[in-house]
Amino acid sequence: MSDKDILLTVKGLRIEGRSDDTWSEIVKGVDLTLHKGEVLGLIGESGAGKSTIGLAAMGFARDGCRISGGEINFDGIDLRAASESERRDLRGKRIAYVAQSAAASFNPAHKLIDQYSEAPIQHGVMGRGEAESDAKDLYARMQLPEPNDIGFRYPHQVSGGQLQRAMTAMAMACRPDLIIFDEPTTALDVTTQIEVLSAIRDIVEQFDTAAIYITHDLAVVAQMADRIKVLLKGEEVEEADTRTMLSNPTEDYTKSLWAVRSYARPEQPPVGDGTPVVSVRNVTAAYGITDVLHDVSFDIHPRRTVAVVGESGSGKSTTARVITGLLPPRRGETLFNGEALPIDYKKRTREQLRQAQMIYQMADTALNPKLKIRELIGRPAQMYLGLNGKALEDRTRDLLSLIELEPDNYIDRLPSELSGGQKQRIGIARALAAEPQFIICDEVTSALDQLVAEGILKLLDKLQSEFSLAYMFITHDLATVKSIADEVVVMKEGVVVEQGTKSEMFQPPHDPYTELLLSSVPEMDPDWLTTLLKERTATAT
Amino acid sequence: MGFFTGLFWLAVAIIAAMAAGWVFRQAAIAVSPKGVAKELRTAPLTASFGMLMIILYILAAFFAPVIAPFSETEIVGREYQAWDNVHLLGTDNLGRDMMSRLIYAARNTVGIAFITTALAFLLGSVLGLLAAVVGGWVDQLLSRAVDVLMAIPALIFALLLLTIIGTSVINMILVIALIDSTRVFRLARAVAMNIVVMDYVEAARLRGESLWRLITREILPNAMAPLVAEFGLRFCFVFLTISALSFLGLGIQPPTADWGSMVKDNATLISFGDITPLLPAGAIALLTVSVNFVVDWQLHRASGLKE
Amino acid sequence: MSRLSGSHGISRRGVLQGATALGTAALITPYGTPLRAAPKRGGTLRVGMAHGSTTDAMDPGTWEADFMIFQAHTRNNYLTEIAADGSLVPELAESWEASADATQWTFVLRSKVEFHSGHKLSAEDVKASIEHHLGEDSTSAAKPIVEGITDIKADDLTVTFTLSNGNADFPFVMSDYHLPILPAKDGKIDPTTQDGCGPYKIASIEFGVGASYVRHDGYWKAGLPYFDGIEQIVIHDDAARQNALLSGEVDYIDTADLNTVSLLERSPGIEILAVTGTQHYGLPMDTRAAPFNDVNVRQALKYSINRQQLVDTILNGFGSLGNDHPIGPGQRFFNTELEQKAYDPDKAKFYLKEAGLDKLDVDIHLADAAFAGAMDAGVLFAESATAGGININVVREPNDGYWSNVWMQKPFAGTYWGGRPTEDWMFATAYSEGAAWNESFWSHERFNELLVKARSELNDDLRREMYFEMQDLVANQGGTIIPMFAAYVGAYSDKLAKPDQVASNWRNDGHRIGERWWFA
Amino acid sequence: MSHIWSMVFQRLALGFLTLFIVSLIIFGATELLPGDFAQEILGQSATPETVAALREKLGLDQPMYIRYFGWLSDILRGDFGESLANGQPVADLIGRRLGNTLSLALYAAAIAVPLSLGLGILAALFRNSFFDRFANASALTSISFPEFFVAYILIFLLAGREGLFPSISSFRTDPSFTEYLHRAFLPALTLTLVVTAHMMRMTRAAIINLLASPYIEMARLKGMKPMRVIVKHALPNALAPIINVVALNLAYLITGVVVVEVVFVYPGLGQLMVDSVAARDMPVVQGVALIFAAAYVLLNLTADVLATLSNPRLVHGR
Repeated sequence: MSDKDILLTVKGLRIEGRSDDTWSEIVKGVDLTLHKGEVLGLIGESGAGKSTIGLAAMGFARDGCRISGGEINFDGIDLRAASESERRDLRGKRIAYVAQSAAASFNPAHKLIDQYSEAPIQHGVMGRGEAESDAKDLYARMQLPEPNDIGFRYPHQVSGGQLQRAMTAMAMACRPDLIIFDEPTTALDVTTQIEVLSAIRDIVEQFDTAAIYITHDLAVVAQMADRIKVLLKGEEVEEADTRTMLSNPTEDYTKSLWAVRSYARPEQPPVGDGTPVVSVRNVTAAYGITDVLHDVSFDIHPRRTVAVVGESGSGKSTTARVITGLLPPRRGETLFNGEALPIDYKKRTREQLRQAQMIYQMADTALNPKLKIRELIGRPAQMYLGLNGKALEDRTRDLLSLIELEPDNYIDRLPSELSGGQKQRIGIARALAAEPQFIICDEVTSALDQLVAEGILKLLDKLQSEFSLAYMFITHDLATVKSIADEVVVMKEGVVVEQGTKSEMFQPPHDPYTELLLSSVPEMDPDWLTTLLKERTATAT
Repeated sequence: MGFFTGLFWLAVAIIAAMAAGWVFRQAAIAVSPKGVAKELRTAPLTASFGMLMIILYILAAFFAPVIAPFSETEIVGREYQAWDNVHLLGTDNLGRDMMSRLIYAARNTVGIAFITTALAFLLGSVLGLLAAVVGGWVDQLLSRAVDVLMAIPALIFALLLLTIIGTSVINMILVIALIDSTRVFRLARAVAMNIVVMDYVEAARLRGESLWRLITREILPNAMAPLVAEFGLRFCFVFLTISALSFLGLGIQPPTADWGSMVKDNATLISFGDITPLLPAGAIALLTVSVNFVVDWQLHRASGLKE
Repeated sequence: MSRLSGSHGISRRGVLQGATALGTAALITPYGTPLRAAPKRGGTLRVGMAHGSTTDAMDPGTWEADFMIFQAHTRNNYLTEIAADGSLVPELAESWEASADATQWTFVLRSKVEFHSGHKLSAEDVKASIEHHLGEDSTSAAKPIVEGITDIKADDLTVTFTLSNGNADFPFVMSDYHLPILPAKDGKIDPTTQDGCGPYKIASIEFGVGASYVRHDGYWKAGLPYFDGIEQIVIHDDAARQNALLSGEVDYIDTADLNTVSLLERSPGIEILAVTGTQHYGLPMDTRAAPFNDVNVRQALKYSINRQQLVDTILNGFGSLGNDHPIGPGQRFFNTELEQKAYDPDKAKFYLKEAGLDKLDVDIHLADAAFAGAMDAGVLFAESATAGGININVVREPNDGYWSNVWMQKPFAGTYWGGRPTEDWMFATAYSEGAAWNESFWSHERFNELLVKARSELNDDLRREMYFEMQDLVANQGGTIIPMFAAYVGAYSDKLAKPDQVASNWRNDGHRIGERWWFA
Repeated sequence: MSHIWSMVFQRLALGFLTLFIVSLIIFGATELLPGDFAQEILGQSATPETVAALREKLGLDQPMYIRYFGWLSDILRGDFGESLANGQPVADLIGRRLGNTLSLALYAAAIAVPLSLGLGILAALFRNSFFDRFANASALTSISFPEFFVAYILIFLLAGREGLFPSISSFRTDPSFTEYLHRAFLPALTLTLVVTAHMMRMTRAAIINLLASPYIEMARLKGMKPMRVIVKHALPNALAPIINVVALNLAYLITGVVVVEVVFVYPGLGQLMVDSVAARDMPVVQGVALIFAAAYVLLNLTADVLATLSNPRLVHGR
């Protein structure tokens, strides 16, 4: 590729963000070059500054951020020197953006096709009629169902995967030279992710559009990008073409990213007399009048981890709500150590409540933001174990040590003064404080970066052996299942489709749905998607 | 010409107010402990000015007998004397010193408004939070009852109740607090509704926490920001309600000075271009604006919006 | 608001026997007053009134406030009229005659008086109009005034009233605003009728809002009235009413805010109209209740009030000092020898000591409904009383319901009286033992004895002596502090012209501004 | 759409219940007021006989519950009864005044709503600019003055001797439309100043609240102009709270303006209510209270329906 093919050059880009009154650098001198029709993958953990860089490529800084240094040159236009209206003229027309959550990024008040047409009409590229027929054409190319009608729906009437494709179509509306994809598939289920990935890849190839593809998922970026740039805390770690990067990373940080995928714990042998700690028996439950769980049964034995796997809407969280008593089932029951629990948590004894604890997905909303760590952790110990004064203080400190946080440093902090991983550790400590036999972990790692998630998994593992805990581990991520589970329960649309030990589950033959799930997990192979799609087409015909 | 001089003085007033706000902020940052100082640094000039004014009002209210040149009720001259060296702001319709009454009124008006608002909040927010947490028929019953009370125009309802039970200060406080508490209830319930669905509340429920603890430890601290903001607004509306009641003949007992009745007593002067009645009205307005500036700032911080 | 009419300096002459000549003279130069310039006809008078409620009604038996009373005199005529100079003159009655014991009164009506509807005035109309207020089931507020009538005979243009007891003041009674002459049909009046035989016809009326009138072309008083029509507008708020006058929205306001009346006076084109008559403000104490049952306490309080300050401040000088009795200085038997009480804390202390007290704490219950400025008056009273060792706590009562819940219910409250045209009427109404409105519940043997005696006494010198003593008794033994006589203060645009003498028995030139004033 | 109808129906039923309870409360409160109609109307001239006669004539001597149920059964037949004071049908009394009250509310709303929405949108657009702060501070100042005082100042400024507008809006004959606009301008302006701040601040807050939404960022990243972002993208989603606050203020304009009526001599319902309470004229008090409560209930219902209609999620099912 020659220099005259260069579409975008970024040199020494510095971006500052404001917290309270002070500005601090969040992007610290990043260079970037993008040729026409090329796809660049930006990868890094949260806080790496990848989205910020992506937006800066449009000459855009979010509220509370400012571009403080460097050059941004798009096709001969200096974006930093350009006036706001010149930049506005580029956006949507020559540089388009595809956001992480299409459901949140489509305006709920307008129909899809109106939102599609807005940029072409406002930028004077097309008239209304032309834009509409163009939209239908692109919807068809994006393999959306009923492409002629789907545009006349409101966003809430269209599923997540379809919305993401509609958004990509919308980005294509003015046939831009560059599209910024900001984690477009992160919020999707694995099976949906494949459809969206392939649709995006096709359309970018068809129109020979250059793209910056931002993600934290290596396996995904491997399918999409020609080159990959790894970022850490606003600085470049390394950059190479995709295959080189995958096969031969040079930096330690990159290697550590790669390594996470390989953490796995050996399956634990069953313990005890065979009485399960928790036994879910023929549970059917409903929200309102629609049944969402159908005859669900499984057991969880002491010191074992049962992973409940499924995509969104499969009923895995609902099962947890039934066990905790938040959602009394229509039929069926939950046994605890062989005894039936009252189906409504309000009727359970304090002892019964103590024995089963829960750790939530979003540590942000699971911890009262106005309470200090001392009270957050100490409260269950005070309530259930009657500890007070010095004993409570000691116990709280012990718990903090257990979750590997320095007590003196953390005991008087508020949740807002902690990082995401630390908050999740507090959630774990709070559950431990009750000294339970059984803990429900509801997607505890899915909001975390991979390295942090790994730390949490290791901690949970350690605590399990130390306190003989039984875990019910709710997740949609098969990699997590592989790392931590002893047994697996696969759910789909409120029904258990398959269950067994981990080794059984990951060995063929599979239930067809399990097979689909397993095969949809992206692999660290640049050809994986191509191969998979070929295989699927082959089996279909 | 008049218009431009007016504009000029308006600009001067705004600049002076902002300068005062800036000086106050610098001073406050200097004397405050670190945590508070950090918060203060985020205060815009309007909010700093507001805080300065609120503090001045509180000081005036506390030290009224020390600051005021004359007594609250003493007749010290002819009625409607012009401003001079002795009576800085002239005298009122009975020949009492305007300045002294303004200062004493700060104590009465602010005091009564504060107690009333506090009571309204106690009643309204406790019931509102309860309705949100317990839900079900308790919520239905309370919400419907509040709907009914709100369907009766506030001023007329106050008039009716005060005529029945008599217009002592205590009764006035109780009646206005009752009527205001319906508005607080609605807000408290709405805010709490958003909080009760949070995971940490669910966790507390699953832990078996008592209703009282749920409300006071888990929900109330997180509902404080909007409630405090509403407190500021309600606090100001209480003055206005009192002054409207004074207008309709039911206000604070004379000779107690309060801004609302002072406006009413002197209002006819405005027809003759005398600005004396502007002073108590200005006192109400200045405090309201100040409180709202501070409330705005707090709300802005609570909303977490950066810019 | 005002209860019953009052007037000072009513001449007894012509009361016992109405003179036709006086009535006809009135046609040539109204009320015998020389005019500066000949009145002109034309223009619509716009009047802003401080009172008027949506609950007003056409029924004369319910009239109580200025809005309806003004309406009454604008639309109606009465048998007799109190002229601007305070004398009683005939109106619809051409002349009248009393029997020797004053129990039978015969009125001869004018002929050719026409109602707005074209109905011709006859004695039947008078009979029906008065009978409306009589009888067991009468709900009229005027019932107590006409109670003594036992029989009415109507014959063409002659009406004869028979009274249970002799009443020399009966022709005065017939000028009462409750007693307009309305057209009768089948021996009864329709109390909701808008017909009348006064100077103006009602074009429209909306209670609590206003009324408009047009000239009654067939009015019997030749050349009257001067205005083509009248707009009567209710403006409750003082400031709004004043603004309306200042901005030329109205030509006349019946009540001016006393606080700012001096400023109003200085405004270009605005004139103030102030007349003092029998209207007085009082603070009655329940003489049965402690501590007011001790005359020394009452005297102490009477010396603790700074009357001059009240007149200056509450009335802004528009009024005169009161001396704790209800007889105005212009009245015939006003006691000129009685010493005027003044503010004297030492005397207050002295009387307190006499009562065996060295300090006194009392509550006074007031609302501005008692009289304009009552709250302020209470505050001033409390201020001045402290010097004499008396601590007065002013309790603000709601205006609403003041007359039923506070007045004559609380031991120390406020009151006002429009006054009565005669000393006897006034004393009998509010000071005699057992009278319904004896607001201080005062019972004084000597006073009650004198009251009855004076009523039947024909010798003026003896009567004067008795009324003097009664004024002294009320002032120094009685239970009501009467600190001031208040003027009626209104204001008008200088586009209006008024006769030289303006009546003082009521506001608004005896509420007859519509037929007495004109546009200059 | 059917769920909207069922909501309307449900709310109407609740509304009727509310009206019923309001009538009970008002009746009870009026009963508790010291003094009764007969005493009040005869006032200082009352004698025991005339009071008793008047009570009997008007049926006030009957027990409270009989009078209430009598009134209630009349109301259910659509008969508001007659004023105790002057025998005029309450429906007529209220009808005339209701027209006046509604026109004034409409007049004020016609100025205030567009003004506050416009200012709110501009304040959101230029947030934290001088304009924003100035608009905010002046709006706050205008609600910080007692209503009657705002009225006096407007009269002083705009209705002097050579004033542009009349200081009293009392009109005895049916005015022409333009005459009405002229005569009622000052009360409408006073009310505008009273309600604008609230609506403006809510508009601003509701819009700014949404500005952090991903779809707003999306609109900006599509190169839309700031004004278009606010009006086309933020405003439609901010409608629900704005409609609610507008409804609340409209209810206030109908039910809460007695002070303004007094100052400008505007013959509206508030004055009628206050007068009737003072005279204990029960049928009128009840009638007006019902109208007020009904206005509040209906406006809230309308607001909820409109807010629902403004949200495609609630109008178009999945």
